[in-house]
Amino acid sequence: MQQNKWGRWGVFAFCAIWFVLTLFPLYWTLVTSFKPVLFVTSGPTYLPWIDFTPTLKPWLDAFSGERGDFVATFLNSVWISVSASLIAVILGSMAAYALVRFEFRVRVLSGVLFALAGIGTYVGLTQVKVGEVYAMATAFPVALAVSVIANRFPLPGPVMKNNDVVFWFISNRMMPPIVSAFALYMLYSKIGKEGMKMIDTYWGLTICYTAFSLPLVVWLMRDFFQSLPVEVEEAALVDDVPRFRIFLEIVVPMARPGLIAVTLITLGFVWNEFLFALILTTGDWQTLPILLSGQNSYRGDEWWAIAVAVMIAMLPMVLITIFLGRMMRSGLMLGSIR
Amino acid sequence: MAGVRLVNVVKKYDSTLVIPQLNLEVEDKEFVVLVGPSGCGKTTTLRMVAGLEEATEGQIFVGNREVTELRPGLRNCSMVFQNYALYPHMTVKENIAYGLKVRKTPAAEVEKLVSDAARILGLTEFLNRRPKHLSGGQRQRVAIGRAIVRNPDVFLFDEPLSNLDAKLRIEMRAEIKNLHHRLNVTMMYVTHDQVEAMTLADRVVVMRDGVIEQMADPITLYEQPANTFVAGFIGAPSMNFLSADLLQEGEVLQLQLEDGSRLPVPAKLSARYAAHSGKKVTFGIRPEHVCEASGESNAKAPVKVNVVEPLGPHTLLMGQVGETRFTAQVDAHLKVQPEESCPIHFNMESMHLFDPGSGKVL
Amino acid sequence: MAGVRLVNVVKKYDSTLVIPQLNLEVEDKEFVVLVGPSGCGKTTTLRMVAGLEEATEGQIFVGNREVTELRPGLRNCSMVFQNYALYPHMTVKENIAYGLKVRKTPAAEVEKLVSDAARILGLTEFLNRRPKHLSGGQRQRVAIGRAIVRNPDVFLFDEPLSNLDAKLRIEMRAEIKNLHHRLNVTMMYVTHDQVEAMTLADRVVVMRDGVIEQMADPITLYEQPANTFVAGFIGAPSMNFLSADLLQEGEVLQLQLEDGSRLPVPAKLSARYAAHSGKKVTFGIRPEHVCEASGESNAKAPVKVNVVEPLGPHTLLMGQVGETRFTAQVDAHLKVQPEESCPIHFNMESMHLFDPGSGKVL
Amino acid sequence: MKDRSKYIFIWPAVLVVLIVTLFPLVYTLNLSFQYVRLIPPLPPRYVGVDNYAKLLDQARFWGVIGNTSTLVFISVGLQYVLGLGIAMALHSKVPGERLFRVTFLLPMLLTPIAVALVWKQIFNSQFGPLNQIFTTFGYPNPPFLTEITWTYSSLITVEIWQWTPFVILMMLAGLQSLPQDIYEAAKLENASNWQIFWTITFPMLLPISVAVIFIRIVEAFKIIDTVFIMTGGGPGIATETLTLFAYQEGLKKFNLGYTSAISFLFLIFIIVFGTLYMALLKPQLEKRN
Amino acid sequence: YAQCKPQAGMPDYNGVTLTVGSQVGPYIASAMKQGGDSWTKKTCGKVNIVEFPFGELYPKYVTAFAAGEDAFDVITFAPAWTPDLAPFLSDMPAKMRQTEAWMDIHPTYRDRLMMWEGKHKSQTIDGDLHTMHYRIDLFENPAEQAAFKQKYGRDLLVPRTWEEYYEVAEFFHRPEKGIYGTTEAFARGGQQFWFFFTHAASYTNHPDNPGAMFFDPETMDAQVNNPGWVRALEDYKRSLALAPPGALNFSSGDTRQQFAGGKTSMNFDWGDTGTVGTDKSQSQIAGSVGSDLTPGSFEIWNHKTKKWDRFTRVVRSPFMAFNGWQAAVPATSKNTEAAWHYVETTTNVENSGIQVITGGSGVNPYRYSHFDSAVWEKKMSPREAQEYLVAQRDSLGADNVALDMRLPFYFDYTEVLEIELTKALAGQASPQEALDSVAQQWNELTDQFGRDKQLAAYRASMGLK
Ligand SMILES: Nc1ncnc2c1ncn2[C@@H]1O[C@H](COP(=O)(O)OP(=O)(O)OP(=O)(O)O)[C@@H](O)[C@H]1O
Ligand SMILES: Nc1ncnc2c1ncn2[C@@H]1O[C@H](COP(=O)(O)OP(=O)(O)OP(=O)(O)O)[C@@H](O)[C@H]1O
Ligand SMILES: [Mg+2]
Ligand SMILES: [Mg+2]
Repeated sequence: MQQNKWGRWGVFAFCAIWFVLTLFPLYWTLVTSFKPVLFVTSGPTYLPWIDFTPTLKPWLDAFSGERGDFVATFLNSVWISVSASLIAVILGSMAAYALVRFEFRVRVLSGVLFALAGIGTYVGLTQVKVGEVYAMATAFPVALAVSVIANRFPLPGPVMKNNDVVFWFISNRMMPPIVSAFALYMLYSKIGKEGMKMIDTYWGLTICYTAFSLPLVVWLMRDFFQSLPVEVEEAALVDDVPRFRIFLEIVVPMARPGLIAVTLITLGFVWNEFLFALILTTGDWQTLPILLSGQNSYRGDEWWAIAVAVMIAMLPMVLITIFLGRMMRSGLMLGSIR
Repeated sequence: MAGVRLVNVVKKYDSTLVIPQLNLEVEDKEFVVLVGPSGCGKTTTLRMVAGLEEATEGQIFVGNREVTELRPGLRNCSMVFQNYALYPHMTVKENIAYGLKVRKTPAAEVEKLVSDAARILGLTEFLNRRPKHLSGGQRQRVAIGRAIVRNPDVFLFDEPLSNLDAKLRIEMRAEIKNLHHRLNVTMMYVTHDQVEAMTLADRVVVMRDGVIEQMADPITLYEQPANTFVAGFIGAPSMNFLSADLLQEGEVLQLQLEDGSRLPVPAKLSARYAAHSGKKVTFGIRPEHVCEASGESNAKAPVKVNVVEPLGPHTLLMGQVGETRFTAQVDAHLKVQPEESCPIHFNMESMHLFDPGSGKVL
Repeated sequence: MAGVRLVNVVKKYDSTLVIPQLNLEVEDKEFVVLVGPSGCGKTTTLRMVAGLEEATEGQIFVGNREVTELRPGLRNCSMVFQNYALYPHMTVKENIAYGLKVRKTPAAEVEKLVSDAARILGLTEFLNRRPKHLSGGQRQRVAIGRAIVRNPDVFLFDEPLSNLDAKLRIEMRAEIKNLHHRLNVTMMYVTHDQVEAMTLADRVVVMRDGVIEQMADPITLYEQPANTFVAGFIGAPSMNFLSADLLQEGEVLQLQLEDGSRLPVPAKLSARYAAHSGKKVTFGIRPEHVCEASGESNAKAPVKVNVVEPLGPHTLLMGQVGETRFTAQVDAHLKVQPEESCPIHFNMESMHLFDPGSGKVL
Repeated sequence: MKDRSKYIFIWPAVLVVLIVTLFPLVYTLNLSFQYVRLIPPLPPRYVGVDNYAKLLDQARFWGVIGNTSTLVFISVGLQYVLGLGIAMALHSKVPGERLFRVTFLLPMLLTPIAVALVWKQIFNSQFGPLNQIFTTFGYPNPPFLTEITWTYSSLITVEIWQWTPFVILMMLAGLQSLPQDIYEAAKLENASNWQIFWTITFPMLLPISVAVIFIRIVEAFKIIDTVFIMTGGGPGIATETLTLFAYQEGLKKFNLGYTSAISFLFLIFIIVFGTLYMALLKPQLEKRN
Repeated sequence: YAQCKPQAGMPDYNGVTLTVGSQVGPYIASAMKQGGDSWTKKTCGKVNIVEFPFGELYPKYVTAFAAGEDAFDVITFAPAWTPDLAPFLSDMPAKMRQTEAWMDIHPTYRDRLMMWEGKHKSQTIDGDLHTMHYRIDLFENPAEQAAFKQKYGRDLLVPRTWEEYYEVAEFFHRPEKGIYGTTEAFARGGQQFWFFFTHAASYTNHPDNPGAMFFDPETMDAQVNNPGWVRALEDYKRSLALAPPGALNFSSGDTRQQFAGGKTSMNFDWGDTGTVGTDKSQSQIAGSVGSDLTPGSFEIWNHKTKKWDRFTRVVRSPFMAFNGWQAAVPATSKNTEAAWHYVETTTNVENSGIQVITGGSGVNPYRYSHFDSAVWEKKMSPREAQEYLVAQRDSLGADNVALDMRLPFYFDYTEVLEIELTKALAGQASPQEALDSVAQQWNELTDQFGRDKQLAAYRASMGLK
């Protein structure tokens, strides 16, 4: 309708302003990465060739390796974030699917039993001089078995349902990461002493990221699965298709837009994570954010170098965003299903 | 090939009792239709047979096998859903073949079965389309095709036509009927459209609140409803119910309506109803069993017309007899205006009498 | 109070032409129903009247006001949507009162209007429920209630009954008809169910591909369809169409069907069709205008029966005359089995003839 | 359905999360009752709830909670308002919507460190572009990162810049799931856009809004990189956040018992907050179920 | 494949790979790499430099040591951390200390900073102290000189005392022209307290009471709130007033850029201002960078007599801010011997000579041989090189050179200081209040960690017996 033409202009202006606000810092970084040092420290300049003479030096510096090994670090980041987010999305969407389609009941009392059995076994084993790691490795499955078996019985006390399970997943993101990271380092270190190197390994970091991405994946994917029509799956059930094939061959294709979006979001989170990467790596598997923060050295902010690092770290994310935007347009939120 | 038997089946959702107790036997190769108002438990019954819902109590048999605890895939039933439930990411061919592939049927056989099914259902030219690009009727046929290729013991249909428009519904109805003839297999069919029930069924099961009200072939259901519920549910427009007193006047049994009109009970029915004379009864008469009264009519009453609905071949008059709503189906050429009063003749051969308390037929 | 007028209205979505050119005049207080197959532009037309869609070209008038450029809120039309479009987060009362509140009607008046509407529609006891907890019919009534309280110039209905079950549909149909009488206001009603169209309309507009095929009162539409499209669309089951040669045999005009059967054209129609003798024509006859042939029938042909559908009062036979599909409505007591051949008598008074090329009536 | 396969679906995820998070949780809980200095190595000793008592008694801790809450609540509030506004603009198919949609998501996917570094440069009181703008309006060299009010505004700006996209993404999804026809119904009632927003859009989006705000608050409470890089917690300790405080105590001083206690208090705080939040909103949410 | 052959007289470290922890390059890391290349050529051992952000280096080392991880063969670190890290470090092999190269190292490093509790624990790889820098073009501009003389009644000279320093700074402070008096680092986490310490050294590093600047070396009572320190803080705040806008958020790197960008007439800083300021690609004032010792004072607080002692000449107390980077070999390393050999190679005369003149290596002079001006003149104008080297050498060799604080639980102490300092700078507390608070908290910390232990450590760090 024509009437609110002015309203539409207002909306457009609002978006345009936000657009400029969003892009300006990125543009600024881009031009800064081509600025000679002198132009960085003498007031703001915006337009290459007009305001200043662009130079490739900061880029050449970055790839010369003297500001850290960008190539190897970049590849580390790629491997780890791709594998961690893929694993997280696979496991997380499986769990999310189960939480949508099945009913779970976890008795609070069996959780208490888990704790008691775990601590009991651990303390008992360490008393008889079993190594810490082995004690833990025994206590964990024992406790798990005890609580799983206990859960079968109609124990008294409150019962947690699917929503509580989801909340449990989410709550794992509530803890400030500082201590978790340190504790995880201690755990990895102990495991390492028993011969399985975890610190500064591909698996050490991947497992950690998988675990901390899972809550988000479960939360987001649950919404997507909830909006899928259940009859389609029932049709397959009646057709004697095993659950797993239903999931893989029917549910996953139907939820594909959602899966892709969640994968990309997870990828973003892992790609950008700093603290765990810092603490759990020493050299071989360092990731980009660490290198990036290193550009902010005690020698002062060398904007041109920082800008290059930011651009390098940003590039894959820009591609991802464009991709994600596409997905959203092509009916991310279903609609095409029926 | 096998019939279906539900024995003392009870279904509760958490604490709400949806099906108090159900006993139902479907013969081998029979076409049974479940009808009933929304929420009466038709879908639930069907889903229990399919194994998509667990029976809280009781047993379910398919053929001679007890399947109560069996998972859906092993019951050898095929189900067609209201929303078709096609796999949106697969072509028609893949949709139909999917179940076979999962069961590792050899490719050549898959090919043959699919093309047979497609031919039967007239889908051959759409085999490579996706559901999105099919019309409602075509989608429905794909869903049926998917059910056919399994060669199941029992076909289950849950309101398969309710998403189609009126014309298509009539066409597909005929196709399903045809299919039953051709495949000669047990079918259970849920609908809340009584026309579908009447046209398709060997036997119709009328349900209300999880209880079977009557189970009979369509004509019986139409002509000899067991109670007011069934009488009102079967037939469109609904049967009219009028309160009346059954009076014995000499030889003649007569119905006195609330507005005072008197209607003689035909002689051949007198014997049946004589025992109830002197009682209050509910008099039931279908709209199609009345017509505009001519001079010689001996069983007539005035209808105050509210709405006139011309349907083409005939016209519906909706109005009141006394204070009670009344619908009459009259000849298309009768000119009546709303607010007029129109004398109506009752075809008393087709009358029904019910007990006003229990609603049971007398 | 006001009629609705569409003058040379054209509607394009991007580049697809949905309505090539439409002229339509709805009288004040008239009940006009738009029917037509899916996608023919009924909804689009209605939405253009409501102002929810802009007309690409042409003008729209409500009463004497041109509203072509006016925003929806100012046109004083109420619309009832196919999916009811109730506000899910509001109670029935809030739903009905919403429009009034928005217009800052004093609270006391809102209260009165809402309770009036609720009474008329039998919603009084549901006023504090949310739409989720209502049945389909109740929801529909809420949607209507919302439309009523505004006291609009024009009511627009977009397939309001298509989500209801058959029984409810019939009931609601009557209620809407009733409403029209009571409120005495212009109504435009979209449906693709021709029964609804026939029963409700003062005039029916039959559309195809954005073009009006015929516009007339229901009986005319049924008895004098302008072309094969309208003839086939109006009436259920559809009219049968058979190819025939119109032959003049002495005094008698005769139709020769493809299987060789000959059907005499009644004398009083001969004059009308005589001009076309010797030509190929399309012979149309409705299923309800045939019956099983008795011995003395002079206009009969054998029908090979495929499906038999007992409907209670009568039975449908679906089969073929020659190679052409044919449906016949016969007496309920006629016993026919599928695959049998059954001689059918044609009630030639009700025959129609069409030009096989253009489909126009002759 | 009794379907055993459900366990195959859920256990892998549960196991991974349990294995990785359980040890840190127990370890941290245990530490929080001890006095542990890693460097130079002193033998740890159990001190009961001393760490907690000390923390609760420490003005700096409360200051830090205040700072963090100020930052979080203001920025999440504004993120929500802006995010919802932008999502609605995008949803209304504003011209250029395709381009906007892609661009608006970008900041969310950038490393917070990078974002902070970039903005620190923009907020440079001398060489930064913002300074230039302020200067042309006659207010040279604003103390963007050195004066309390300015600093909070700057930090909040950055938080908004980076995380509004998340709100946009989620709210857009929410908007897309709203039925279209009720809007048309409301338009026919001649409701103004403003009325439509308050009576329809906002109430219908409430459930997803509640979830989005909650997630944002939980994540925002962990804010560290931005503050650390842009202000280092300054001026003074006026912008020191909980996680920054924990970082100083934990990774600078390796005062691990104390840090663990901070973490647990933090966890308790969030859980209490979450419970209150849900309790307050529950009546609102239940109304529509 | 062909086995690598070590050079004659060098040990064979084929198959050895050393992991060297360092901050993200180029500073220091590139020097370690240069040394590594050289070492590889000589011994066939390999060097893997792993780099971390400076701020994360300490936690990185500490976590590794605490967990007993064998993560590093060589670590590079700040001497301030020596007390914390020393328990985990191996001793320097004696034979490293019997070479000519050893004697070439300036004794301030060799005999004081490389030692902890009587043992040589680490090797200096970078010399660090604060020197002052000024703009020759401004100071020697006749118009400025005249104007200055007219205003203050004395010649415009390079300031020798802090009073002169502030006079000059005030004179050149012209915000409207975009020129400011001076600049220092004021940001928390931006090396602020070293700048403050440089001020404090001038007023509190009493020649008669060595090592009494931070704590009373007898009682371990904190000295930070004595009048000398208060005066230093007042000075430090004065600098803030004469600094460019936003200075409150400056780290040392910013001060360098400000100076090199021609925004200030003076600054003081580590040696980097000299190298950056004279580099045409980074500086607008290349050719005009003058250097000198940081200003001194006539008066120094005597903590024993609780009086200001007045001296007849200006006492210069150059401050060994940060004390320069150190390299050490953790005891957990499996290649201790090779690691020390690598450290020795990296810091030998030849390699460190290269590093010290390589821009961006971050290495500043710490050997006598580094002060050979011929090398420097390749990078700077002769005058700049001359002044730069003199300032560096004289600072290092000054009688009253002040050592930086090194203490166990270093970050506990500095955190308190940083917080209070920032408060004082932001005007939330007066200098006296702020420093009183620091002193009180320092004393509490000392008590908490054990006064005797801390005292012993402090005395060791100050080279007191
Ligand atoms: N999952 C469920 N949880 C609780 N109640 C349910 C559930 N599914 C169905 N019901 C209830 O069980 C009753 C029977 O439902 P069912 O779907 O079998 O009805 P129906 O006869 O198929 O109705 P319709 O014609 O509307 O499809 C209804 O009252 C319904 O509300
Ligand atoms: N927003 C749109 N963009 C493009 N084409 C549209 C749009 N809306 C409707 N159409 C097309 O316009 C034509 C008429 O649509 P309309 O909805 O008016 O049909 P209808 O007669 O109401 O059909 P139905 O009975 O299925 O509701 C259809 O071919 C449809 O595909
Ligand atoms: Mg159902
Ligand atoms: Mg429509």
